[in-house]
Amino acid sequence: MAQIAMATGFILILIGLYGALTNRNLLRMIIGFTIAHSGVNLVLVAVGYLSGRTAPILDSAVPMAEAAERIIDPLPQALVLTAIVIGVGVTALMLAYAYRIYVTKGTLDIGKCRELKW
Amino acid sequence: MSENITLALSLLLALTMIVAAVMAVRGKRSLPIAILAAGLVSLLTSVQFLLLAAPDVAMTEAAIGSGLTTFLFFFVLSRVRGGVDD
Amino acid sequence: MDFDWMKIPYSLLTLFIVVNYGMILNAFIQKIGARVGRRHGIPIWQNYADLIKNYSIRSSITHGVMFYLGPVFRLSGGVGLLLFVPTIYGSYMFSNMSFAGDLILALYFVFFGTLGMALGAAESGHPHAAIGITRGLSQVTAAELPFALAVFAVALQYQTLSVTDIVAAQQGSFLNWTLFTNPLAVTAAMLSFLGSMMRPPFDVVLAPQEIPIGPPTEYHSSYLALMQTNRAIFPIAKIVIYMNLFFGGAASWPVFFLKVFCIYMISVLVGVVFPRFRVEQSIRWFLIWAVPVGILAVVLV
Amino acid sequence: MVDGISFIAVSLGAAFLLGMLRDSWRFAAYGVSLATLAFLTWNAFCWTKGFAVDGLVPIEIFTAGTPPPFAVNLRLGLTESALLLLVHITALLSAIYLRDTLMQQGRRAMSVLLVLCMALSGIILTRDLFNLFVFVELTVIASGGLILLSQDKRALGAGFKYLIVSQVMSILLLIGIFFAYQATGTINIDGMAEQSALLFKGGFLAFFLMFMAVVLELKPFPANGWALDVYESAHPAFSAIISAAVGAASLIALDKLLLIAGPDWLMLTSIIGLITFIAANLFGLAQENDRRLLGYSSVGQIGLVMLVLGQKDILGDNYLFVVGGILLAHAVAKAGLFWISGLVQGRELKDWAALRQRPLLLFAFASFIALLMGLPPFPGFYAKWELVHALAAADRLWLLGLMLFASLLEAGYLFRWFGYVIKRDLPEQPLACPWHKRTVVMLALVAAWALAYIWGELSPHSNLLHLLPLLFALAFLVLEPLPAWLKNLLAIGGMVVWFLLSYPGYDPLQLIYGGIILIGGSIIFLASFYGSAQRRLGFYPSAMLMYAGLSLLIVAEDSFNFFAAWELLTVGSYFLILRGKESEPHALSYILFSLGGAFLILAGFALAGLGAGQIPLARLADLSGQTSGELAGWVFLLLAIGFLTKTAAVGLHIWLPGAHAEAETDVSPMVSGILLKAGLFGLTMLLMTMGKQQLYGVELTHVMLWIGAISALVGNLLAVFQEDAKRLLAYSSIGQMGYAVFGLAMMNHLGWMMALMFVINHYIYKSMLFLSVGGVAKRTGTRLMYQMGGLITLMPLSFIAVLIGIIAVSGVPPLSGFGGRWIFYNAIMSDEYRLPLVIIFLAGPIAFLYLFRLIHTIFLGQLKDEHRKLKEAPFWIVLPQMIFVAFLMIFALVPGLALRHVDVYIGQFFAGGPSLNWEGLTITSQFGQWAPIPIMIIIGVIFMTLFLWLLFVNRRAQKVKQFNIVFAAERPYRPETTHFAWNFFAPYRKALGFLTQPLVTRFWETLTDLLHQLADLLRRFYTGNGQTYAVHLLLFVVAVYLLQKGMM
Amino acid sequence: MIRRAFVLLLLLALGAIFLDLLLGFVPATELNETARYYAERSAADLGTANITTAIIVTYRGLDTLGEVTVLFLTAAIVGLVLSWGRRSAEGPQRQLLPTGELLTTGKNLLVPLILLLGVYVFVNGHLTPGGGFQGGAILASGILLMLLTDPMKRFSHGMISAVESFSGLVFVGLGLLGVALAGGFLDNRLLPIGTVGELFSAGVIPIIYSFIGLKVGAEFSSMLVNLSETEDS
Repeated sequence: MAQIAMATGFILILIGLYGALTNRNLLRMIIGFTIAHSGVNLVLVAVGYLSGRTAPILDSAVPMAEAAERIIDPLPQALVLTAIVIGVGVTALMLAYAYRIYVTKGTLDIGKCRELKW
Repeated sequence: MSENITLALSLLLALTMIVAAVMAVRGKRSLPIAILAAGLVSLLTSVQFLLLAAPDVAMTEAAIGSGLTTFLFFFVLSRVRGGVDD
Repeated sequence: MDFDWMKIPYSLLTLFIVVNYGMILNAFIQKIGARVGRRHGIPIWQNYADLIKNYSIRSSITHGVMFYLGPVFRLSGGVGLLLFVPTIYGSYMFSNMSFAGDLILALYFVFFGTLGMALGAAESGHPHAAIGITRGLSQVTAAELPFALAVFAVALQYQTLSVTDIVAAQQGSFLNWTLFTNPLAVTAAMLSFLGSMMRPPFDVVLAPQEIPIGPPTEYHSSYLALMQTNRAIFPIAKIVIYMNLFFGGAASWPVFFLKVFCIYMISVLVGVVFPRFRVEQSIRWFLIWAVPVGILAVVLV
Repeated sequence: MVDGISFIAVSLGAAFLLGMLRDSWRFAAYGVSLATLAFLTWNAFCWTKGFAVDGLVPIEIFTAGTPPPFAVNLRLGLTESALLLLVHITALLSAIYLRDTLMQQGRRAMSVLLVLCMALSGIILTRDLFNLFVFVELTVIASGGLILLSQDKRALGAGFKYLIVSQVMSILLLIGIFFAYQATGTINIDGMAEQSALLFKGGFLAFFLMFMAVVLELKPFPANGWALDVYESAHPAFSAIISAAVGAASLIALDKLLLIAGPDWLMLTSIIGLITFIAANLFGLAQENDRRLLGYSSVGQIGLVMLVLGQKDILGDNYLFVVGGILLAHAVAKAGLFWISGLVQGRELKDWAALRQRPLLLFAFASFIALLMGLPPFPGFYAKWELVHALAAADRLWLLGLMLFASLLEAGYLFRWFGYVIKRDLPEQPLACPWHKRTVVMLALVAAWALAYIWGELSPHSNLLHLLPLLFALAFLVLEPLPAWLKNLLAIGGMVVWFLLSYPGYDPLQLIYGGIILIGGSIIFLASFYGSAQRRLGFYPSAMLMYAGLSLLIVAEDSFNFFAAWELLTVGSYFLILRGKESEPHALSYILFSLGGAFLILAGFALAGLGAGQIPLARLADLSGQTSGELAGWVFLLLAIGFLTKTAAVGLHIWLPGAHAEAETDVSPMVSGILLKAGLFGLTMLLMTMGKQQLYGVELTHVMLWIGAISALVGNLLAVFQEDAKRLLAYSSIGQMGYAVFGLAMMNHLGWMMALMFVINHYIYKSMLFLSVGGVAKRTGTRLMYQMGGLITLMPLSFIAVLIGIIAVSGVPPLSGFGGRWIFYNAIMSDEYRLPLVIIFLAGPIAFLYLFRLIHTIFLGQLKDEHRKLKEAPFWIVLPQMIFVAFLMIFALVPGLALRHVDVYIGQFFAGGPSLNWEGLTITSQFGQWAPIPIMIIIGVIFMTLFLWLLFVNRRAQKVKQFNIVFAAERPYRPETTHFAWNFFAPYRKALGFLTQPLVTRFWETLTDLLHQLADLLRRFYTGNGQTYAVHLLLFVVAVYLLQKGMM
Repeated sequence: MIRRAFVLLLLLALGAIFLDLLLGFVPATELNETARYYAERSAADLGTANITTAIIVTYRGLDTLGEVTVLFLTAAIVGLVLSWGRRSAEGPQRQLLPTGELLTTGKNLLVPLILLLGVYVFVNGHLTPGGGFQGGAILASGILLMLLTDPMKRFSHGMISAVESFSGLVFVGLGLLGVALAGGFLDNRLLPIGTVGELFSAGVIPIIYSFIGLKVGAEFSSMLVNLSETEDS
């Protein structure tokens, strides 16, 4: 189960990176990165998964005393949550950049942003 | 849910996600479709999170990763119509 | 330090003998050259006549201080060279001023006159003078090298730089002469000797046959006279060094005359036979023929 | 001093507070931002002071009231606080610098800046991996925002490229962190370090990914194209922050990771750093854009620090000292340079010539360059010293060599740039110089010098800024506004006083060198009174720096002080040489050769240190006894080549002619007559301590003999064919130094005497000749000899100086040059190597040629029409020449005055060998004798007699113009046509010209061309495409992966 | 094409690294020490039922602070970037299609509900899945809906910004209060932790999480609003 999710995650990362590195359109590149991010998050959550356990929320089903035996590792989840938000932040920033580039250059082609080189 | 069903579901999800992801990154499709496909990947990821017993993450991914992000994309897309040269 | 004032008259005596000998020898040699060329040649006293004429000539002009000093340098060089080397071995009277220095002093003092001459000639403002100087200096750098090597070889051989000691080491039999104990060094030195005597085939510097050319171009009257005096002294002074280093020195004046004459004749004979080299040719010649011999001499000592 | 959490909470709070302000209250917002940054700067300063001075122990900051590893914890110690200080001070100054931009962009831009500070503080403080990730991402985003502040539209593309690669990095980092957590059960850095065995059992890859991500943040080659684009296009104040603060923070992140990694990963880090350092500096060579160049330099410097981080295992207690020295030097210098670049309008390197309008800025620029290069007294110098010693002690010589090589490349472009600034035409656009920006630069300047002082204090060796001569030299910076004559007077006074103070402590050898340097130097300074109506900005500090270095060199007792003095004199002389009109390329090649030589010396000392941080120079003597194998030989070789670079031995000589010839009139004698002696002094010191050494069975002094001989030949030969008078003299110096080296290498008593004789003689006559030729050149306006001629009547005093000079140089009796030759012959008599002598013999007479040429073509022959009204050289240039003439005479008469004591002194080292007897008027050796005074008298008497005689017979001689000649029976009509001067020794060129083929020049030119072309070719690899950069990044990851797999 | 192939090749190599990771991955069967601590102690110490929330808001509050700052930063930068667009107008104004009646009505009905839901989610963050971020996102989607239905609607930037900043300040302020009054920065035990499972429990966690929610909502809204307004340039 965790392995499947993890494998999927890795494949998504690769697909996302492929998209980001081969498409010349800025928006498509950003799409590629969001997919890669989803993949990363999937991998990360899968890392913390313990087969046969439940979410780290204490309620009647999971009393405090049994928590250690019943729940999965909560830390990766907390971290992934942060990672997701950060990912969105970066995506938004990239989108803002794409928009600016479009406004100043009239194109979204990454190949046209090459005044700086060497 | 029994173990097997979860597994099967998980596999199915995985396959769908990969297909959607490929759709999103292949340059042939139009941009809105690509964005939607990416959103779909994100959404399916959040389902996967649920299966992995991570409801908090699932909610976040669904609300932020797939929802808001997709909207951000569309907002920008609508501003740069002319620049979409594919 | 107490200086023996008698050295001054003694030295002047040496000088006097050498000047006269040089004059006659020069004339004699010119005569030989002429005879070889089937000409009559100059009379033996011609040089005296020239000298007197030039000293007394009145239409002298000067181009400036250095022009004035050039011949002075030149002659000082010749006289000094002579005086810094003992002329007659074993004779206090004719040991001249050799207490002031050793072989090295003599070796480097050779350049004093050359340099002064070059300066004076250059001041004359005549382009031919300058051309002559460049030729002379170029040639001398190559010609001096085998000599320096030979000197070094000899100094190494006798483990001394003192001329007197070197001569002393060659006494006894003529087989003790460096000529026989170190033939390589002598060969190198003699090859160099040819070059430094301003005789054919190395006489392009002066080029006496052509119309005025070479360093002394602009010199005349008493300037020229000084140089002529030097021309009498300088070769002899140089030969004295060769003689002392390679040919056992001279213990008395007759031996001295003889040896100097013989050594001088070497260059004359060669000069009569060979045509003139251009400067770069002579440089190459020295480097190819003389220098290796000198190197061998140094290495094999 | 406020709690450490304030670094995060206060700036963040302020950033949020800015959001509450109205958009129009810009002054208030700006005030809040500045106040926050100032407060945090103060706080960081207090902490730093607390840790450094008051001995506080590092404090742990727990958050959430829970101990680590369960909650995030922070640690604040000396390193952290120092870096915090760096970050905040850079940000504060940049904020001041950015005043107009920030005011225009409003509170949002300011809050981005504050958040960036907070993020960097977080990186520095945190001890938690994921927290590190969060702050790294914050940094990326904040940087991405600040890049947008640039007016430059290209910044958009650059920023986007930055975001692309940081996306890839964050993916790697996240995956790495999670797998590492999974393997060790903790996410705390210290916790993971304890568990590192567990981590590496299964989690090699996890660590690898984290490691790569952090390394990539440090812009390693080749995955750094984006960084260069950012540096080039971002606002300079922001580039200053990236380069200084972000770089520093990323380095500490790497340091934290290395804590986990253990020793296996250290070398990898070093290799990555090294490759980056080399590549960046190589590419810098081909760069003409200033900010991009600064970018390359930043990348390179960070690479260097990475290299040092990887050497943690061998640096021991010095780790922080070395890392800190290099890092802080880089940070201050780079921030300063970026700030200056905001003042300069043009974007090409040569546009920086505008800095000349503001001497203070120019000084700042020079200081920053020196700071970057690690020249003394700046911290990089101390740090590199320790680093090199540690590397040598650990036998990591390849690392050492490559690092020094790359430093040399760096010197190549930095000093080329400096040359542009000093020498190129002022650009049309003036400096844009509002006071607040200038103040910021000045504060960086102050920081630079403060660091220099602090590092000097921290250094286990002496603090160079406590050295009186150096301080005296620096004092001239302050005295710059004074008129030149006063400064000149002070300089002379200072040198004389210093000599009087220190000569009782000198041994005879030092006395000779000290006399030449200090007294000789003051005499040359007399010439500087000429033209002292102007202020001659920069002349006195440079000259005094050189003299300070020289005078410290001769008294140095340990390797550290020796090397420091060596660098000081090199730098000082470089500035001096650069002052010449056309000297830009020559000064560059001078400094490059010198630094190359200096690096060899450094390496040599390091090898000789055997693990000790410095050694007394005398200890070099024990080296061959202490070590086995070839070590002593290598030390000897390195040091000798280093010193031979300074004496311009053949092969390493090509810098000299230009440098000496193009220098100013009074500078040429300094750099020729005095500076060259530094190399000889070094060789003397080396030979005196180490004696003869062998390497693979080759006797090294024997090799040196050959080098000396060939230098003598080549120098003289090349001098013959020069048309430029000063070049001729310069080449002649090469020959003269060849003689001296030859003498030293003979390794016998008389050889050394000869060398010392040359030292003295060369100083006198070369100074004299350079002055007279310089005076002539000043009057005629040219240095080409064939354009002169016949100046003897117009400039008689100069002529006399040259005449005396050439007689002395050529070694013709009776002047002192002969003494040198005489000792030389005596010396070679007892030497067993004879072949090199042949070459020396050949070289001897050649000197004649060029000397004659010098005097003839300038002073003799026909006077040119346009020179008819020339006057004698200026009084102040003639005066020292006359002093030198007197010196020469005295030295010719009584050489024993100077040489007797040193003869005895040297005798100690060659016990039993032949020596000289100085009794009476005659100097005798075992082979011969030499009586200078009688020689002088005899020659004088003969000469005067003949002269008077000639005067008598010629008393009616009529003075006529030189032009009044009979030119092959034709009357010449123009003087020019009768002055035979050009290509003077044509026949000689025909015969021996083949020996003067510029093989060496061609070799070095080919080498530099190759490097440049390589740089130009390889940098095209940075295509400017963001995706390509990301591909590079992946390539890098894969390559390192394979490399590390292979290594482990 | 070569480029694609090259990228593909590199990614395959990267994939190999990932595969290595995947194959070397051994799922844990027991909670490790850190996780066990959280499982056993968070409820007792902090009084939260949702352990993830405890970690996010308290144990790793510093991360969360950073996370919030990321959004703050992004919002600020997006504002910065887009504000230039507004200044330098380019191109003719586009005519907008009027929105339909249905959508407007739907909006009027839905927006309050959505906002309420958002508030609920973050107020209950310490008890149930979800919290400030999710709630904030839901709030923002309410705003989004308003934007979609009425593109001409003007939101007060000052208002959004003030909410955002104020929430941030409260967050930081509460954190600092923790230093002063409790065990350290962001210690939640400023207030009594109460009984696990109740709304008013877990110290300041609900308060902080609520402000996080407000802040996140404001930040997303600010981004969206900024983006939507650029159109009318």
